Amino acid sequence: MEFITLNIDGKEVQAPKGATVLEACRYNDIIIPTLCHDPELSSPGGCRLCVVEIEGMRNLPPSCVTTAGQGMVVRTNTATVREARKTVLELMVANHPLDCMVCQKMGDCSLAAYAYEYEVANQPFEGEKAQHPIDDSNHFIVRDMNKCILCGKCVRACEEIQGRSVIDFAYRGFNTEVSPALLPLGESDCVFCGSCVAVCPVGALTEKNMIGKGRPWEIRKVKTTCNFCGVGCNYDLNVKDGKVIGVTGNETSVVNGRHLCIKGRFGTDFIHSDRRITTPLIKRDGVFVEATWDEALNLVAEKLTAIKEKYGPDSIAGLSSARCTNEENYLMQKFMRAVIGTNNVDHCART
Amino acid sequence: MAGLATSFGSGAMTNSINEIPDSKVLFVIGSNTTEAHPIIGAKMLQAVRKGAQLVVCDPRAIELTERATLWLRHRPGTDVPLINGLMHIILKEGWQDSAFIEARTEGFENLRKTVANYTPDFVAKVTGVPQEKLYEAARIYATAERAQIFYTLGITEHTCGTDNVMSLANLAMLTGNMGKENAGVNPLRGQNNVQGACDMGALPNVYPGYQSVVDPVVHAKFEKAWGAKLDNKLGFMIPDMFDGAVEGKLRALYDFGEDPILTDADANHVRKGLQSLDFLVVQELFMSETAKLADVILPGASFAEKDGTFTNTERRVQRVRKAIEPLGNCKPDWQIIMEVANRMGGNFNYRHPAEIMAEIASVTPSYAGIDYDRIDNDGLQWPVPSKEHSGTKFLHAGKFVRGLGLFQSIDYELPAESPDDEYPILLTTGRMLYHYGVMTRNSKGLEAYSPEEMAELNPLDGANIGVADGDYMHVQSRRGQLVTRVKLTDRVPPGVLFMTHHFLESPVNELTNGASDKVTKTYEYKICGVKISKAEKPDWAQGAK
Amino acid sequence: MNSLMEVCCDKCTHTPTTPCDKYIACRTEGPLCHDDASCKEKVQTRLKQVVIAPESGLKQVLICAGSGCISSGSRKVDAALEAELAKQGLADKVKITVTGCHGFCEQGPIFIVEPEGTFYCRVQPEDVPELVEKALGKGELVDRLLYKEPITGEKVRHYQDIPFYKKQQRNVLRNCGHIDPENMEEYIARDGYKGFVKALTMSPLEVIEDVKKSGLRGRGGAGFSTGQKWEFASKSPGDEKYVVCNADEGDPGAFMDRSVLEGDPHAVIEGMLVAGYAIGANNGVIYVRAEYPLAIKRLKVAIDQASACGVLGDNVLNSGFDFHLKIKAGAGAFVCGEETALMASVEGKRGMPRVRPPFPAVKGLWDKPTNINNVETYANVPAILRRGSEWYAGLGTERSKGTKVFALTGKVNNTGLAEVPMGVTLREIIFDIGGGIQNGKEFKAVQIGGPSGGCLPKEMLDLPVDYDSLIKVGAMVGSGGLVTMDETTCMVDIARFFLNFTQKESCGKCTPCREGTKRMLEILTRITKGQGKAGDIETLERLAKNIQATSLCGLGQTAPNPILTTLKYFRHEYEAHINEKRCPAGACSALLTYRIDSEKCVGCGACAKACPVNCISGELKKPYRIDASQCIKCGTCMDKCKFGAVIKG
Amino acid sequence: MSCQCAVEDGLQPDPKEIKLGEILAKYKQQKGALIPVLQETQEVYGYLPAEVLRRISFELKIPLSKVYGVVTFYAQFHLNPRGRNIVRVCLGTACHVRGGAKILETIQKELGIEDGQTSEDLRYTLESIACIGACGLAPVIMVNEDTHGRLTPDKLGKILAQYE
Repeated sequence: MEFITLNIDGKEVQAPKGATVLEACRYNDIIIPTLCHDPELSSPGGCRLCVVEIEGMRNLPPSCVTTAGQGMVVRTNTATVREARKTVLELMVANHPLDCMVCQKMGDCSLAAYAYEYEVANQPFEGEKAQHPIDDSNHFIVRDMNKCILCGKCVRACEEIQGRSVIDFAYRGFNTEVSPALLPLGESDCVFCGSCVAVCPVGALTEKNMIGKGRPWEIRKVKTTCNFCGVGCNYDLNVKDGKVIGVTGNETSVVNGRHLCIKGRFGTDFIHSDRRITTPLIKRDGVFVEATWDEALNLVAEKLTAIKEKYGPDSIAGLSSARCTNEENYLMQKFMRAVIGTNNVDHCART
Repeated sequence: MAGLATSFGSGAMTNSINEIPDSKVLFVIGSNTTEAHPIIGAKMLQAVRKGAQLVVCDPRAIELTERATLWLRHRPGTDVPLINGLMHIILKEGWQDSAFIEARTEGFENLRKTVANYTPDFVAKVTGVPQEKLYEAARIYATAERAQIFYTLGITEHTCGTDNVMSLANLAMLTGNMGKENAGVNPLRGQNNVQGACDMGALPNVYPGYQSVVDPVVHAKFEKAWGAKLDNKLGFMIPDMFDGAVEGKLRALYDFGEDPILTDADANHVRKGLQSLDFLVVQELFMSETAKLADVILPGASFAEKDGTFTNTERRVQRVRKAIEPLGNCKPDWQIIMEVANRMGGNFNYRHPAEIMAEIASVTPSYAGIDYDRIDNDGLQWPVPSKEHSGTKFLHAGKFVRGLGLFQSIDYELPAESPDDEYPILLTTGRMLYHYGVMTRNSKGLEAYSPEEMAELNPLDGANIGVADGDYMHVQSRRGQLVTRVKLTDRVPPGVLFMTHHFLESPVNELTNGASDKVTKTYEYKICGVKISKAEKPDWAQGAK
Repeated sequence: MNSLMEVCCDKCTHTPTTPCDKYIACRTEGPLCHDDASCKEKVQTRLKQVVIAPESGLKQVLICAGSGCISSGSRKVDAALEAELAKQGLADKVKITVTGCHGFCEQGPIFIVEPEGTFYCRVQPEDVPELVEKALGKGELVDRLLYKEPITGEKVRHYQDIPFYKKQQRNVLRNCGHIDPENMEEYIARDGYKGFVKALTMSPLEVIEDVKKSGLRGRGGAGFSTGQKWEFASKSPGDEKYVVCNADEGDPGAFMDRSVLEGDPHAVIEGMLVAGYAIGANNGVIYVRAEYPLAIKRLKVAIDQASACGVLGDNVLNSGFDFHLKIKAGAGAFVCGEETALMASVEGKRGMPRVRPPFPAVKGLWDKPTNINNVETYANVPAILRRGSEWYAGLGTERSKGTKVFALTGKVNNTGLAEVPMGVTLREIIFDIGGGIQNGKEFKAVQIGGPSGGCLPKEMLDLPVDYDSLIKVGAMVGSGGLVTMDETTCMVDIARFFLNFTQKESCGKCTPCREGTKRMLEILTRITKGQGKAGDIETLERLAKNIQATSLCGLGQTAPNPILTTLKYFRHEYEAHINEKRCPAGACSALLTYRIDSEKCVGCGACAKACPVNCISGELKKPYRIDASQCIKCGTCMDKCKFGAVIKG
Repeated sequence: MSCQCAVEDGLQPDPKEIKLGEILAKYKQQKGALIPVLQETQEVYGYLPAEVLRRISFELKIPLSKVYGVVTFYAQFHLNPRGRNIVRVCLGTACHVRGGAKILETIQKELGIEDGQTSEDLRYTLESIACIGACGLAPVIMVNEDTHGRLTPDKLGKILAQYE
């Protein structure tokens, strides 16, 4: 990799050639606030929060879309820059509901975090606020466009990650909103992958199943592998009080990043289904009766032993499962082969 | 899998998922990827967005066909003539990679002779694909610098499934699209751990790592490793099990969480087999159709309640982590098996799945370098022959696993059952986005969103039997019958009915044919004949919108 | 021969498929490929019919059919004229030419009799018989229809003697009002396409060098060097390039591009041809506002005619150069005047600007290298080629060369288009050409450069109008709108008006423009309603400064200019609104009170009858009074009172 | 996507739909065709009905959200039926300083509708517009294609009455 040298905040630093000023800053652990930027998506340079001063350039260029140049002199933290950023944040806050205490995003909201950092006043400007009805038309995603800061990450995720473009910007100027065409999301072509929710920096898009279920600081996240199809997406199970309350993407997932499909993101509530069998059952006179583990396991061992003795090991077969873990499949076949003594083991799809 | 194993020496996906977005040509056949493997489907769409050419072969109009550069709408069951036809054109135009064929393959002359008969004219007639589209597809695929093939059950779930797979292997080898990034043959595995279950030897012919049970060296190795006397003949495959049960050869079955009544073809035959058993143990989360027939049900734990690993379709072994304690009295499945084994004289003493993985690594060369520490973050793609090895992104680089790639000469065979006068409609089955297998019916959100089967039928066929969009109809095959709701759509051509296997109220495998592939014994889920007629709204649907 | 565009005889082989490189010169000097006296005769005879020579004894009437004159009824005038000429047997003697805009819309419909150049204005159909009889038949003057100088009251006979025209130097507008824009032969007869033919004899790099030397700068906004812009596009690697004409003239108060498109469309086409040749582009797009249907129509006609004779298309004039031109109609978004937004719109997307760099010269339309200039810029190009870059560079000032068209509107006597050399003063434009302020009121300010420009006070009247002088005082040439204001115009209200415009036209992509213009507008609106608070001015200044510094495109970056300049030059008006709840100009209705001067009131009751809220009462023949608590300040009473008895303040 | 086209239902094909088909056929192969297609379609229908947008999206292979985004971005496009006569009041700078606001106010009163609204009998749609470019005649309005300049409030009634 080729490197260039530039001066950021008075220090000579190196950055990979071709990097943006933002990337150069991050490469050198210099913090720049961003809202519309996402390393996985294209950069529109729209929120203007990441502005910096660059010698020889007019105005305050946004670092996310300005290419770092050899010898460039960049200042990221001057009074001018801080005031510009604060103004941008004030303008966003002025058009944002301040119901943070009941917002699902509380504790995980980028706008709130930056507003706090830049000491934005509570009601910076009086005036009109966006008035959109909340789109609650589907089972999975709640869209509260009054909280939207129009960073457009959801629009780009839908287009660039999902390849679908179910949502886009509609109207213009102060009336701009992110919207599916003509109808609420529930009646659109949305496939509810939730990638839009995954990238939303504020409370505009939230997972319906998680509303009211827990605050970020109460939740333990456990990274695991999805148990549906063969793609092998990783994600975080969100656990509170010993219960899985939902799923969120985990950007360290090598196959899928933060992105999931409807089943992975919204389908894991089967774990706590009241239809789960939670105790061993033995069928007596055609009816299942609850049993202890010892009763059930002893019965299984006795029956299988008897059949093996009477008809030989090949009269017993094991139907393993493509849904279970490697370790379990290994034990299953080892059990059939080493304990029962047969190669009668197979599982569903052997394609 | 057997098909690719024969051609290449290994049956797994040759390339990696994250190669897809940067691919230039994607050739997708028999795979409704955006619904069955949504994240891979999305990556295909990303590639298209970046300018990749996408060729899709599918009898049904699916999301991918809408986005494709070229859509070949071939008749169900005509994959072999279609692929042979493409190879015919490639050879005729001189688009083959002769250097690759020369250096890396054998059996080319046989192939050449066979495909010589598959003239564009003949292939167009058999498949229903116009000749110019055949030419265009052959050109796009063969003249690309690199091209990848993707397929799923639309290719394999046929009586000629192995033939279909080997045809695709032929196509890839013919054009040298093998053994490098963005070029290969990629079966997308259905379930989360179907790759792992195969890798672990949950198959009647191989031990873990595809080591043959009839190979004396292997046999000796495992007898030593496990300290037990092992059988050295092939075991039953699934269809054999149900046949054997009906015949009385099989007396007991230990079912580890599968629901063959709903998911295997010809459900009545399966049910009959299960009912013939002396003893049926089912380890399950839910009261499945199969569990209802059990003598004992052992409550397993869901993936959130246990530690372990899954191996995904690109051979990546990844961690499953315990997030919560097992519900109620449930136990992780590995513990249950262990306890049963130990009650029958086994000596299974694992305190944690990590210890099982250590044993797996010790007996499985392709997993030799895997342990929980190493796979903690990103997993590892097998083969991982040693602790120092960083895994394998794509297979067959420089050399096929079997040495030379083997061209197979494949001829077209008719499906086991084609539509006829009595059963005039061709039933084909598949998956949909909103459910997975039969388990997601227990997710409240998904169930509310997609509560019942919506069988896809062409409006012309709908008009013939007088059903409107949203009506119910009766579907009958030689093996069984059901009632389903109907969606009239030109996604399916006239004469074809499409259903999924997610809904027990409309159990499609009551209808499907139990005939199976001669090698893998995979059922022919994709083709059978049925007849249809209008039905009243059934009792189970009274709550439906 | 009925048109110069016809071939003289069979020997002429020029067609779009077998083009001849001498085609243009051949139209006026021909034939050039063969010697034939009768052919020459035919061409010269036709030429005299196209450009009426004084000795011919023929007369020509130029009737303006620009949008302004059409709405004043000019199409009825030319219909009447045609009928009347036939009636009086003069049809053979008089040629009617329906022209584009003369730029003196105030006086429309305009009716000029050539070759002597007598200027009649505000002509209505009922005036036609008299004009035909006297002016065309007998060669007499129709005095009552002559232009009357507003200040002196003097009648002016000749077009060129009218002060409005006298001080102008018409280069871009030279054909506007003088030719039939829907007839290509008239353009060619007046040296049309000769600049392009000249360019074809040069190498593309020489053409660029020439344009650079001329000093021409973009006429649409920031005033970037046109030659340099072409050079960037020329050097940018790419097999496919585009030339785009920005005809999305959206600044309220500017209409010069419209007049050029309606009056002389071939000049724009010729300029684009030269640009295409220079940078190596084979395709051009003209993006025209949808609100300009007539311009679109005339452009279409011009493109069709140019294509039909092989001036557009493949292998233009046998030069080996292909050039195809398309029109794209805008769909109603001011921001599409920004070049990146314009290209997004041509591509069928939302017209949202994108970050530059990459500049269009590198990555423009369809991601290909693209040169984009506006209408007036392209229209300057033919003369630069034809008359030479030295000639052009001799006009104007050191750093602002050539002439610029200004649209003079507002409270000025002569509204219309004024083309002057760069560097003349505001005073010359507003007072000498514009004839001063209407109704004897006092000049207060001029908004120059549209919503992105600034408001300049009377102290600035002697400022030379050029790119750099204006930037220094916080305004800009922009597209060249000059809106004059008198003492009755409130400067806070003007700032509010411009902010209302930019706020409505903000695309919404970047935060400062989308949210910030809204907040500034709200504050200004409050101030004009008498609800201003201490601190409002400071808030406006802080917002303005940060919006300028952080907005994505020119629309946002310049949106605060009207506020900043009015604050700079008229801060006391803001203070009066906020602190004293008073509008010094008497324009902000919320801050006004209406009362009736009992001295002047005759008690006719007209005001009371007209009052929509019935808050005026009184007895007939006695002074009426207004109940201020009920008054909605609509001003109807004041309009109705014939005695000037209603006073606001 | 299932197509419920009129021919299948055995109904007379709608002449507007035929026209739309022609427009789509003309532009289908051109890049950047969306805006001209919408413009010509609006000429046919008077506005842009939802089902028409769906068809345009499908035929041009442009996601519906993007079509919708474009339609709502540009002032020229309308999602609801419009009046037979479109009254556009210029509020450009020149008109503003010469009393454009008053003209708008008067027309609003005259027609009983606000800026952007359509009268119930679909006779008029009233809009304000940034600048018509006829500043020399300020204040100006446009009714359909006709420009009326040098207006005063009392002239308006007569002008509007001309348009049925």
